Amino acid sequence: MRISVQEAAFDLGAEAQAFASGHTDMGAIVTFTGVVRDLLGDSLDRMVIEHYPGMTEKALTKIATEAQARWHLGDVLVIHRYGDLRPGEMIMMVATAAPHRKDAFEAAEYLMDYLKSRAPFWKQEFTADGAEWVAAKDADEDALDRW
Amino acid sequence: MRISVQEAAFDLGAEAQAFASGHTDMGAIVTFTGVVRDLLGDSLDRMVIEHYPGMTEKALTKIATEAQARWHLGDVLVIHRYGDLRPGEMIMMVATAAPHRKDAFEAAEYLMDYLKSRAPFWKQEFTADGAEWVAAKDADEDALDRW
Amino acid sequence: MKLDILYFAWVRERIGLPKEKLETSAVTVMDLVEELRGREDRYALAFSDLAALRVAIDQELTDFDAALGDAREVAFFPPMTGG
Amino acid sequence: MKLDILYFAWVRERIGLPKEKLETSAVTVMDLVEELRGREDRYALAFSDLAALRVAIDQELTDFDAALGDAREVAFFPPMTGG
Repeated sequence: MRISVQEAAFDLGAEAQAFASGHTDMGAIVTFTGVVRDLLGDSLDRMVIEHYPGMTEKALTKIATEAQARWHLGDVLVIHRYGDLRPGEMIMMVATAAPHRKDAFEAAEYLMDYLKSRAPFWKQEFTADGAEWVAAKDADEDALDRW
Repeated sequence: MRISVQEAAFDLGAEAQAFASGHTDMGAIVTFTGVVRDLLGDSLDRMVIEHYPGMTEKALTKIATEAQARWHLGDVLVIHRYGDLRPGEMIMMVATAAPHRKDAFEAAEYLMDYLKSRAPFWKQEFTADGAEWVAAKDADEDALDRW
Repeated sequence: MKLDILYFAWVRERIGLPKEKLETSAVTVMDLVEELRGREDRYALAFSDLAALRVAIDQELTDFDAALGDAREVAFFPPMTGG
Repeated sequence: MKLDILYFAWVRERIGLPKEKLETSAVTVMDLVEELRGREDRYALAFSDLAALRVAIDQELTDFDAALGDAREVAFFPPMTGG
């Protein structure tokens, strides 16, 4: 398991390749990548992600550990950025390796669902109109009922 | 949409990075990669994948088109190899880009479920004991009932 | 009607060739299967259990009771194992 | 009991600081909230709607009726928006 909370950008290609190459005994590799949407005509200038140093790493480790307990997984990777991000930049990624695809998919969805509303990150969007904290979605809270 | 049926190896890192970089207006990118399992002590020497040139491309295009009709997707990528593969080599990958993670995940799972039993590929495993065609799994056929 | 008949995976191995041309008056896939079964033991063996076989007409999956219509290519193969 | 109190996101902005030390005899999180509410308007405002807030004791999510026990760090913040 690798958990990285970092300000620096990450290289999806290099991370995905390294993760997969490290688990050739696993038949299925799933990755999820979250991107700051770069919409034509959108006024989003930048996104700032705040987090709770110390608790963030603990919360992510707990979520990943729970995923490993629930599914038959070879490994889990979670990378989440904080600080300033521009539209089009990657915010975070998770990767799961499993002998079978169902486990790899479900564990990745589980990680994402919990990461959305149980890891202490807060997004703020800066537009021409000023700054606004992104509101948590009921759908994200409801998504946890699945597990 | 890009569909590639190829004998050559592909570079997961480069493909994932290129796919994500091409869709910065999408918030969610999911990839699935299938690997020839390289198990310690396993006698698998190599896997040979046979396919039906012409029909393969049509079947994959049909599956990807159906995914795009069912979910709100920005794009779909499917790469599937044929020919000789060694343990640890990547067999195939799919990638989906969507505004929301649920669409990206579900579409990727749909692609995989259909690709398993509706695209004309046949795997043969070579071990010290000889060659054996991989049998289709009932679970893979049953997986289609979900959709 | 002149057809290309294609065989894949163990069907190809049992019959011993990947492709052949056939002049036939078969109306359905099943008629064609019966005709092939009657040819030689290796065909009878390959087509002994249809539940273990799949068929495509002109590169589209179909059923054994499908009409051949103006088909140009019929393929027989085991259940697919992609992914 | 001496506590580090942490605020994040708009809670931090409303209160005007990210962290403060507090000497308190509060038994539960709710006691602590009442004590903070009584301090100044900016605290009363930040804590006006507890349904919009989350709390962690020593970096573990908990409820407002939780006992502080021998907590060293209590954090208040809005619902999380990671991913």
